[in-house]
Amino acid sequence: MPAELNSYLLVGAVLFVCGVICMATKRNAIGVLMGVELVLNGANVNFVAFSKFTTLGLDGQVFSLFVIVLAAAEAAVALAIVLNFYNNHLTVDVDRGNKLKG
Amino acid sequence: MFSELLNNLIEDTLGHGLWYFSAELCLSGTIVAMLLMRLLSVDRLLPTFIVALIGAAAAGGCSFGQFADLIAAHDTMSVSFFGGMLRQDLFSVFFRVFLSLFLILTIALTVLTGIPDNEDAPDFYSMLFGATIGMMLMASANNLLMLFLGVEMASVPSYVMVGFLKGRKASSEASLKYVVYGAGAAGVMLYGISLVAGVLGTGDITLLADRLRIVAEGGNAGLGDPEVRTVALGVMLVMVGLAFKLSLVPFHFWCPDAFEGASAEVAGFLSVASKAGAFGLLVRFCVGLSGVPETAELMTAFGVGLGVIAIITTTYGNLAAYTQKNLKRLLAYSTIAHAGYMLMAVAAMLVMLNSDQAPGLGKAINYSIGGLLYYLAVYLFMNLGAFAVIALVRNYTFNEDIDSFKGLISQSPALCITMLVCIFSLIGIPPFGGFFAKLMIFASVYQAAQIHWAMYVVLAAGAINTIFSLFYYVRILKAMFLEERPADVKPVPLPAMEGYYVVVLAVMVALLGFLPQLVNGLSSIANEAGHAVLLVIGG
Amino acid sequence: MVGETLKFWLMIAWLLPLAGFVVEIFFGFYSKNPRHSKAAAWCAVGCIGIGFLCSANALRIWGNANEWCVLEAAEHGDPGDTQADAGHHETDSAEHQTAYSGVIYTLGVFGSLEVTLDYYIDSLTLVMFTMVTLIATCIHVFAIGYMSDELTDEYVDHSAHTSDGGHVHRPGRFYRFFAFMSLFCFAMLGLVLAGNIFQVFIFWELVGICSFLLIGFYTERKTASDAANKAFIMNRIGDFGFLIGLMVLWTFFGTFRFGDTVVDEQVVDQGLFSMVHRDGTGNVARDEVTGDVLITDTHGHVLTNEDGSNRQIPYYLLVVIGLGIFAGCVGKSAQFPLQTWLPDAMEGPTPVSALVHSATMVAAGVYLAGRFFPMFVQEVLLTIAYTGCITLFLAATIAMVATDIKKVLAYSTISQLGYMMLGIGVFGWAAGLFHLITHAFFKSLMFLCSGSVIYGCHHEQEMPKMGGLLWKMPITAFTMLVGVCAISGFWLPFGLHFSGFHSKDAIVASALAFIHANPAHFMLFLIPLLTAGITAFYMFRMWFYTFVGKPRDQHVHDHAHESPWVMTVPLLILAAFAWFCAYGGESGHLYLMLTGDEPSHLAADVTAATAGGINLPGHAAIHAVHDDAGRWALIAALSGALIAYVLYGTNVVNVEEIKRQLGGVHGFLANKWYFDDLYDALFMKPAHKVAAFCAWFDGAVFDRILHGAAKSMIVVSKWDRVFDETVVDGFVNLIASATQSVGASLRVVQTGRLRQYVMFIVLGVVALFAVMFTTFPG
Amino acid sequence: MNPDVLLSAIIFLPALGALILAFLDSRAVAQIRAIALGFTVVTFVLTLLLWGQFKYDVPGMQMVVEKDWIGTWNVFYRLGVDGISLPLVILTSMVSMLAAVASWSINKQHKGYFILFLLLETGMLGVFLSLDFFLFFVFWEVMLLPMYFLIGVWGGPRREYAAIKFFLYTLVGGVLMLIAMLMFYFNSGATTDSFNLIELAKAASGTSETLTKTLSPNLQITAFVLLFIGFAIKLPAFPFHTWLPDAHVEAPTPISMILAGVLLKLGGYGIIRVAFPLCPYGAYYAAYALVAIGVFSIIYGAFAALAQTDFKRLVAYSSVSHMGYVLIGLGVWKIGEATGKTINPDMWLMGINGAMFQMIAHGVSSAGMFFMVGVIYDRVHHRDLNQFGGLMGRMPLYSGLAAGLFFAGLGLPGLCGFIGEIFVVLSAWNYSPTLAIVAASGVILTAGYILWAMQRVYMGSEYKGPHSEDITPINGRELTVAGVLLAFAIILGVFPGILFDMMQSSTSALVDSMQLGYEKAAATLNELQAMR
Repeated sequence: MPAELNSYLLVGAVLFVCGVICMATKRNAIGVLMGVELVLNGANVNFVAFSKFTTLGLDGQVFSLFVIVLAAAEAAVALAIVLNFYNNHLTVDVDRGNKLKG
Repeated sequence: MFSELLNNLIEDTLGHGLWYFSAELCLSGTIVAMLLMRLLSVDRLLPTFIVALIGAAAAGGCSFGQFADLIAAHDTMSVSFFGGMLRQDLFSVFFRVFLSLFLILTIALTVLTGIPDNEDAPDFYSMLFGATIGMMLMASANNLLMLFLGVEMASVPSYVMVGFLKGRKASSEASLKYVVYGAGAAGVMLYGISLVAGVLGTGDITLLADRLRIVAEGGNAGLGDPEVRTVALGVMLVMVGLAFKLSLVPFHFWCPDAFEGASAEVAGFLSVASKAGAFGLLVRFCVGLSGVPETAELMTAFGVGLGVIAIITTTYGNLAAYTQKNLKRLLAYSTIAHAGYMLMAVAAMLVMLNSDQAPGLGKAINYSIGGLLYYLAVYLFMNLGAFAVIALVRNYTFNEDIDSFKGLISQSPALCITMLVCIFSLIGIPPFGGFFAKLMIFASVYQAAQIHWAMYVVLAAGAINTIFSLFYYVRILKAMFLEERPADVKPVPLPAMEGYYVVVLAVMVALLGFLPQLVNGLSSIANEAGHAVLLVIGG
Repeated sequence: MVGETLKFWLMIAWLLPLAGFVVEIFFGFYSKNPRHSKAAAWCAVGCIGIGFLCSANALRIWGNANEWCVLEAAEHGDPGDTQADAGHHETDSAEHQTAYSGVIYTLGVFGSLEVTLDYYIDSLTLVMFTMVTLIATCIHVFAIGYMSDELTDEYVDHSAHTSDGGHVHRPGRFYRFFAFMSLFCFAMLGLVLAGNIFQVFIFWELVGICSFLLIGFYTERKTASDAANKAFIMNRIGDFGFLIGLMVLWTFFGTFRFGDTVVDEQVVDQGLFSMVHRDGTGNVARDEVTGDVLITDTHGHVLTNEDGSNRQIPYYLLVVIGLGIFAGCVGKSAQFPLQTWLPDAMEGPTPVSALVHSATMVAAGVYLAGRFFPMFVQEVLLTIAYTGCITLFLAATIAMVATDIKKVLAYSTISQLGYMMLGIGVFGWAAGLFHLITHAFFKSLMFLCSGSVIYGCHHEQEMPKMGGLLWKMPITAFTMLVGVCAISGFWLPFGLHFSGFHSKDAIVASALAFIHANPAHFMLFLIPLLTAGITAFYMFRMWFYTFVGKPRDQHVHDHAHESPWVMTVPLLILAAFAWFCAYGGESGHLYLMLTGDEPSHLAADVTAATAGGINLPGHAAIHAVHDDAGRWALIAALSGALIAYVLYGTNVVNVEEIKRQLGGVHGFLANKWYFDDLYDALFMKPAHKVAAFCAWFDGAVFDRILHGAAKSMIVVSKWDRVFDETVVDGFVNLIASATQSVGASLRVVQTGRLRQYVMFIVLGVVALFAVMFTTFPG
Repeated sequence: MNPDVLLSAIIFLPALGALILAFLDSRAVAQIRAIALGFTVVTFVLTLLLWGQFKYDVPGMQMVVEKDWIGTWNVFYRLGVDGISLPLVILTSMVSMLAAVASWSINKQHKGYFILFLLLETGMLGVFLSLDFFLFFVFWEVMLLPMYFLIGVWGGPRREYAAIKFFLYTLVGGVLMLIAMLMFYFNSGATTDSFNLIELAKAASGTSETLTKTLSPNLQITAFVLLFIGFAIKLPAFPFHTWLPDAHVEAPTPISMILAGVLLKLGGYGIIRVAFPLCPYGAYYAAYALVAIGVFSIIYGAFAALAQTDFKRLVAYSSVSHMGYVLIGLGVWKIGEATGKTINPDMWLMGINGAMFQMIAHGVSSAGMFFMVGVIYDRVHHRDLNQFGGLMGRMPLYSGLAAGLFFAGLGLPGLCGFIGEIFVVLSAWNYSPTLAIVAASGVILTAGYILWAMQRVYMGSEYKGPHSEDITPINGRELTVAGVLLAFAIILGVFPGILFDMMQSSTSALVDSMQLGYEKAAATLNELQAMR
């Protein structure tokens, strides 16, 4: 693999880690969802980079396109669910959702 | 050249692609139809569930047609279509038939229990159908992209269905947890896919092993090689996503909460269908990675690792179920445990497939996948039966706790007998289907144990867990049969239709245990399907 | 042919009481008026009476068939005329067959092994049969009178108390008594007829259970059921030894049969007695290298295994066989150290004591020792002799101080059984069995007399409350006197000696001959001799106590009366036999009949030291000291009787004073040498302790292991907070608490906090990654 | 009757009865009882018919039925009968019939009770008649369901605990057996005969024409241990016995009869039908353990019985003690180191026969004892041994019959218990004198606890417990049950040849094939050693 690839991959990895940390630490549901987006985009960076530097070729681009679309759809559904949560709990603090446990 | 490409594409699509995809198309069409109906207010005249049933039946019919084609052709085939995105073989057809049948049964259950009401029905069924399409895609995925799409497609509607009881706090909480967890897992998986696809330079699952060999050619095929290491990391991250779908420990946390928050019908659907799809995907993924001698050692280790995860999952599921009072939650843990049992089959398959004796073990490997499929088939009926009973009882007692089942035998024997059969089958006691399924899995684990000693541990864990599981299952039986019905619990007067419904499920569970035609037929088809999925690596 | 005929008659005699039992128990229970009918009794008497006639007939047929050769061969004991023939030779003269054996039916066949019910008929069998049926008939008739107060709907048992202090009232159980008696007769006759040692064991147990039923006849009395249990369990201890003997026997000989099965003059199945070959010195044939005992065929040729090696059995195992079988005899015949059950067995009705616990069942031990004699090696015989010697002395001393009339007789029985054992042990085979027969007559007579006394005194058994009954019940008193004289062994002119004189004389003579040959064992002569005196003493003490002197309890005396004829006639018959049955002594018919089938190696007059360092006295040696021994014994008996007369027949000495002077000894004896307490402390208490431990172990340890696994898991999972919250009833609580607690602690993981869940994804990934890179190949 | 039909009819007739009962009105108690009893009686008659068609001189299986069942897994519907299973089949149908009569005392949910009861009978008969390992296992586990409910619903105060304990133990045994089953299946090549018990047995002794492969000697040991634990739990042998006292005590009387009379025999039958012939080397390897466990069970059970104050518990522990003889009889297999031949094979044959006889005898006597405890329990509703007494006077007929049955348990000659015990013990010295002596000492303890119990219950001056007024004489129904059992006890005790003749050719064949199996395994081991 060419050396330049590694720097892209590093960016992707940083995005990924940031996203994961965001998901695990944010109490606000919207913040959590943003973390998800970061993770997905970290992967997207990888795809695009790979498509450029490896035999993956155009497939990588297609991958990232699909991911972007899916991320939007998923975000829509997630936001709807957050809204629903807000309707019931009057908060979007994910820590308040702790009735279901054990 | 472009026209040639286009022509090929059109031929590929129209020639067989559309037929192969007909079940999914039927479902998609039904979704559109249902949504249109509400738009046009036709749903006041024609209840939505009828359209849904027709759609599901059509999908079932198409799947069955494909199935009949395959059986009639007598030769095992495996072709990719839609530009290599999906794969058509007996394995995927098996899942289509399986999922359509399950869809029909679920719709019937929702009709009987009255969830959802007429207003929400198109939405609900759309979600249901969407999720089913996703699961079918998972089972026939031939590309890492389809792997991700399938998972997402199955997951996203599921998030909504879990939160479908809109006014309920628990429901919204469950769906929030599910969506966040699911999204997180999907993200992790996607990152893993990017690594795998990138390093190996292809998205085609069937090529993975070959590419891995090429990648590893320079150095050794161990983890010392940085590229192999990256692939291994990627595979592991993909596994995290699948583990989430399969609710394997330690990625199972969503499962009890989501099941408790969701209605029993949805929980039943999720417990069986999404698991089925995920297992289909897992098998394809694992097969795609296998079959190359250079990586055999690595993949055997992977198989053993899956076996360890299976042990942990089963044990965890069974133990955690002990103290549950909410039946849905209890069954959620039971689902986790059963995922562990089924994972044992995959582990066994991996170990056998990557041993140097693999050519001699052909049948055994088929049978390990066959056992998994058989298990899924039986699991469909027994788990759905159990959830159906819970849903029906809930409709009268407005309660899903084990206490509301006390002394139920005095009021509705049909429900109790069904529950009894399902539970005995879940424990794995003959002559019910669950026993046969479990036997097949143990058998393949035993055979794998001839190759790698660690599988003996898996076998022992499976055996011990059978006994662990006894306690909490029997608690349900005890409540239903051995205790008096408390005075303050509302009676459960069961209408005939509902009784028939559950009894049919119970009868199926029982017949899958000893009716020779059924057991023979299903197990041989399952084995054939197991064979079919291996065709891509020349198995 | 003769064998078949004999078998036919004896089988009738044997099975009739069984039929009687079935009829009595069924008709007794289902007839309209079971409480008042004597039908059961007459049925029982009829069965056993016909049985007697059949046995007598069989005896006649047997005698005619061999032309009474055994009686003619009066001088057959001449030294040197016996060629040392192997084992138990069939007859003393070749042309006369005296022993017949064969198969009744098969219990099971396992390859070459076969377990059957056989018959073995020789002179001993026939004499025993006749004796048992005769005595049993008399006792049955006697019991009709004795048990007649059971003929009521409302029997008041004065010895059994209810919790409110009253007496137990119950319907009479006349028919049941006779049913049990019939069953006993069946079992006893089966024991005598048995043609193999296994069959002996079967009937051995059956007589035991009949004894259990009869001792516990008054089930309402705690003492009775205790005594019954004690009797059975004590016997079982002996049977344990018996069983070990059987096991060894079976393993090494592969057969249980006594005699050879002969078809057309060919031995088709070899019996035990011919498998152990004896040489001229009475020693068994042994392998010269290993020292093991060789197993031979009828003609003394060594048998071989399939692989061609000689069949043999280690000598010590032959000793084990003998000791094992003898252990059974010890239990059954109440020999030391298992003697304690017999006195307690007196809880049964007196006819039972007369039949079961004096004349027949307890003598079965002696009978078996005699029957199995050919298999006994010298060490075993010496053990038998010493056991008998200890027993006869021990029991006699206790009898001296016993006050219950039946207990005196019971100890006397033990003591006399000891004599018989001694006789057999010192090679006086015929003497021991001779005494068995005579003792059966006079002891059953005395028991019946005591029964008559008890009946006449309205169930008073304590001698201190009797006295002066001589003219109140003269027949009883004088028949009893005959019995007392007989057991004491008194001599009368004109050969009218009491039977006991002959038989005891024979035993003492054997003992004397034995110690002449083996001076080291002189106790085997001195103690019996001394005890002969003690016997006379306690017997006359009993007689004087009961029948002469002043009445000590006026109430008892006033109401005493002679018994009705059904009771006195049997007394008279038995008295006649007790006096004269041994007429002629060792030239008399009874003795000759008995010795007709004496194991041949006894006759050889050998004094060379044998395997156990024992010198065998032969017939001639015994004969030589016969007169001396007789004199000594008579002197001892007479002095014993004289002392008894002085102490109890006259008033010259104050008995109480003596008793006080010898308080320690008296207490020791009155407490039966403390055997009961000893056994209680040694066996009963530990057994119950062990039992309690086992039960505790089961509940506490096994279940605790499961529960304990639980506990340990709880300790492991210390982070478990909510364990106690979950109370799930039933089993889960108990056995599953292990897994449950783990399950409960798993709940803690499932916190319900979303962020933690996501955190777990991260942790999971990292953990898996770490695991992968540390364990997977590099 | 055509054997194909006959065997299947015997197995499934009770199940058919259960099906018919399911459609009856649950209030028609009299009809339900009558139909259930009718089906058990017909089944019993059919087993007698089976006996009539049975040929004594055939050493192997007779009336073999072989039908396809689950072809993909080479599972067949194989039935057959030989001298080892026939007596147990007859015992099962007889005890079931008597237990059905005894079930009149059941006083709630009659319909469910009799349905489960009949299903249980089907399961038991199925185990005894099946020749396919898989089928065997299926029937084995089928018994679990009815038994769980029969104890759990109709049992005593601690019924739930007892029921689940029973469930747990049986399931553990079942799982172990399942693993062993897989071992046999795959190591014999997963062919059509790989679940065939007969062919597997032949393969183990090297005489099979269809199966060439089987377990290696070392694997035989593993398989034997797995199977043995599975069967020992049912037997039950120390230390797997603790389910038994609880289950027996809590179960209703008829179910206790079946538990003791039939279910325990399944363990012994499993050993003799499956564990022994399929792994002869394993059996030989573990023989000493078998005998030692048997001996220990005898002594331990007897001591534990001695300490009980609950009448039924006492009888339950007596079962532990009595079934110990079965293990001894089966295990007394001694092979000469030098020759590789069985020493005194006839002794071992006798042990096996004795063990089989002991199973039947115990089936009769313990069923009888449990029934007798049940009779008195129905009247006074307690089982405290210290609160009985004087029943001999109050219920003379009952006490007489009970004495007979208890004596049968005590091992009194002339009754069935004696023959089995004594034959087993007699065969034991050849194997190990020490163990034989300890086993023989059981006779003392047995006499101790049985007589002591009888004394406390039947003798004594008066009844000491509650409900004295309810003590009524035994009724005709109870008399029938007890009478039949006692009659069987006497017949078997006096003419044991009836059974021995039935078993002889089969047990001899077993001994021969075990010897062959050992030789084959020894040869294999030698080869391995030579290769090294």
